[in-house]
Amino acid sequence: MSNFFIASGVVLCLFMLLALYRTIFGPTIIDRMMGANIIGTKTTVLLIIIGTIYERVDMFVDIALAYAMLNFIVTIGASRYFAHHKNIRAEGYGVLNHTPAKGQIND
Amino acid sequence: MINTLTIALMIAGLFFFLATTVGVLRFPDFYTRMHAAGKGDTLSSLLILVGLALYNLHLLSAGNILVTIKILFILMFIFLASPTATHAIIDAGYESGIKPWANENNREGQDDLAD
Amino acid sequence: MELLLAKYNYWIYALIMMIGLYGMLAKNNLIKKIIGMGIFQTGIIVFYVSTGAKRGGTIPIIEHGHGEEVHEVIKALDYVNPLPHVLMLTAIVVSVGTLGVALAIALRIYTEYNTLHEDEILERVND
Amino acid sequence: MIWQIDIMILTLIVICGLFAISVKDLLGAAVVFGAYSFLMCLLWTEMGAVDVAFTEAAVGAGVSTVLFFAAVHRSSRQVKARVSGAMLYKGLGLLASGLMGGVLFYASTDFPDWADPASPASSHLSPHFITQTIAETSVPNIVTSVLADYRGFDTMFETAVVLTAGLAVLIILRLGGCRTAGPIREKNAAIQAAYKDSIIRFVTRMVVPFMQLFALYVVAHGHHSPGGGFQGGVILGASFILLAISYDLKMALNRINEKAALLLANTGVLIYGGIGFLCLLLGANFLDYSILHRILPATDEIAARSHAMLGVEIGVALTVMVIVMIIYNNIVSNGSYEKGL
Repeated sequence: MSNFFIASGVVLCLFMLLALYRTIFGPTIIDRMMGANIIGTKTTVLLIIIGTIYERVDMFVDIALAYAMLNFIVTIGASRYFAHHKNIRAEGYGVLNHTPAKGQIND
Repeated sequence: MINTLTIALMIAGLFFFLATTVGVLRFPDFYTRMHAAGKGDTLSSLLILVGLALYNLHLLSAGNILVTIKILFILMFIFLASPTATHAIIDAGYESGIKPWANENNREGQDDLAD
Repeated sequence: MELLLAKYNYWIYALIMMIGLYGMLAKNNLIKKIIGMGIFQTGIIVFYVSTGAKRGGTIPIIEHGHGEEVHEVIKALDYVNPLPHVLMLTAIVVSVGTLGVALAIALRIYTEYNTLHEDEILERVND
Repeated sequence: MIWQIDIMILTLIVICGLFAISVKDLLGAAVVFGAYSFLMCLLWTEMGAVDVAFTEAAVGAGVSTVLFFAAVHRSSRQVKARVSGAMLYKGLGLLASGLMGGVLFYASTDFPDWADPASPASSHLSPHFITQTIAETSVPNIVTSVLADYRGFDTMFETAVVLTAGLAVLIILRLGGCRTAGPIREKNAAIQAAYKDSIIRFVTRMVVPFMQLFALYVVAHGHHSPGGGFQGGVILGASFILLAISYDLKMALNRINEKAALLLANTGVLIYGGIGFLCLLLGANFLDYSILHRILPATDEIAARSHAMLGVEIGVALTVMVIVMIIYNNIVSNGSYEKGL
């Protein structure tokens, strides 16, 4: 049974590698956020699997729960960025205008 | 018995994770990819976690039942949070003006959004 | 092959630290530099934690049922070394403090000079 | 350690690290760095360092990534190459990191083999902690007992460092004389009002109490399972950050305003130091908790150490929670406390 869990852990890591492709190469920033979210969900599951391999699941469930919570916060935070800046591309500042402090510099 | 059930549930979960990953890699635009990711991820983590929660019950004791309940808590949380996160990401994409994919005949300038 | 299995983790941590140092030195953007700093930090932390790993050791929490006494003799070889964990746990929490200060300084520079890029900042300082 | 999973995760980490510093978009780099921290947490779990993994899940993967988003939100996302001398800097960077890497690779031949049970790090002090923790402190989680008791002095100053970091952020951004600088002019307030959508708000309202309860459980149950003051405090702070993200900054500030925040932050360190001084007053060494059995009812010397550790953890949790909030609030609003993410 332990071998089965290790094998499924390795398979999950392989899937993560594939999801990492989206995180790294985009093409848009929102695809990256999606990739990170997928990696987060897979990690939550993998944490419990590792706990089962160690045969001490009771110690690992708390981490997985905290993990799921923080993953949620990160995703919400990242998506809220686009409530203020309407641009997908990195150039420009979107809807917001930043006024420089001294007023003399503008690019 | 419980072992067989666990293995079956986990293989089903891994299959849906595979489907999610293929969908995320192969679908043409952001909305379709997010569709695959949001649904597949929730379902497959649900299946795997139920499998592990069952496996945890092969020795019945108060501690193990508590752990199973905790795993079900995680499940409930994922069930709440994952669709909300999907909604937030999709909304962010929609607000920032990504056009949905259309086939070749009426495709109009969306490749230029890629950075 | 034996050498590889015994040392591969140290090499990978050295690689992570190299990535971090390169990011800190060569990147033009301040936030990229801060990300490089974070990577360097995690490289060091993983090195420390890995010195505590033991083959066949379980996590450093004594096994016991709830409300029961521990009966069997505790053997040190059964548990992973907890000391590096403690040191690195506090290091991670302090790292969020340093990250906060670094980002605050970067933001202050941005409001002052309206850029996050090193060469432009130097240019505007020298004007 | 499970070497099959270990190798996979290390590969993923190196790829993530490489791209986190080479992606040409700061928000993207922050997202990739977040994924990097997620994987780091996984690596530590797999090595058996559950408490470190818990801290990394809360701090590295959660709060740091949100702080990066906040900073990018307040500045710009652009990454420009150097106008001149880019090759020089790249060459120098490669040279320096190559040198350091070479030295480290050379030194690695002298290190003990990985996961060797007889390595010097695991053979002098730590066996005492592992074998004696139950007998001396009755705390099964060795990391907690070392953190709060055996190395309590160290942890007290770590808490003070966290407090200092929060104060430094406060001084740099809030009192830095630029409180009016860098305000954001809203071109389209209507879009923003419409965006605050009810699905996210509703789920946040459901999730936040659950989260805070869980954080309190983590603080209180840190003696028996992974967790403790640092982790619980960060999760508590993160729950307020979630409120600030999905409603707005005012909402979170109504819960704990600036004055209360500073008061709580100092109270945390004061609780820690106060317990130490109490031991001093009763005639023992600083932070020698076993003497506290004289004033704690129905405890012997061993139980007193366990109870005092809980008190210390509560102090740590208070400070860390408030400092995480202060850092986020200042960075996301550039010190003005007006508009959040």
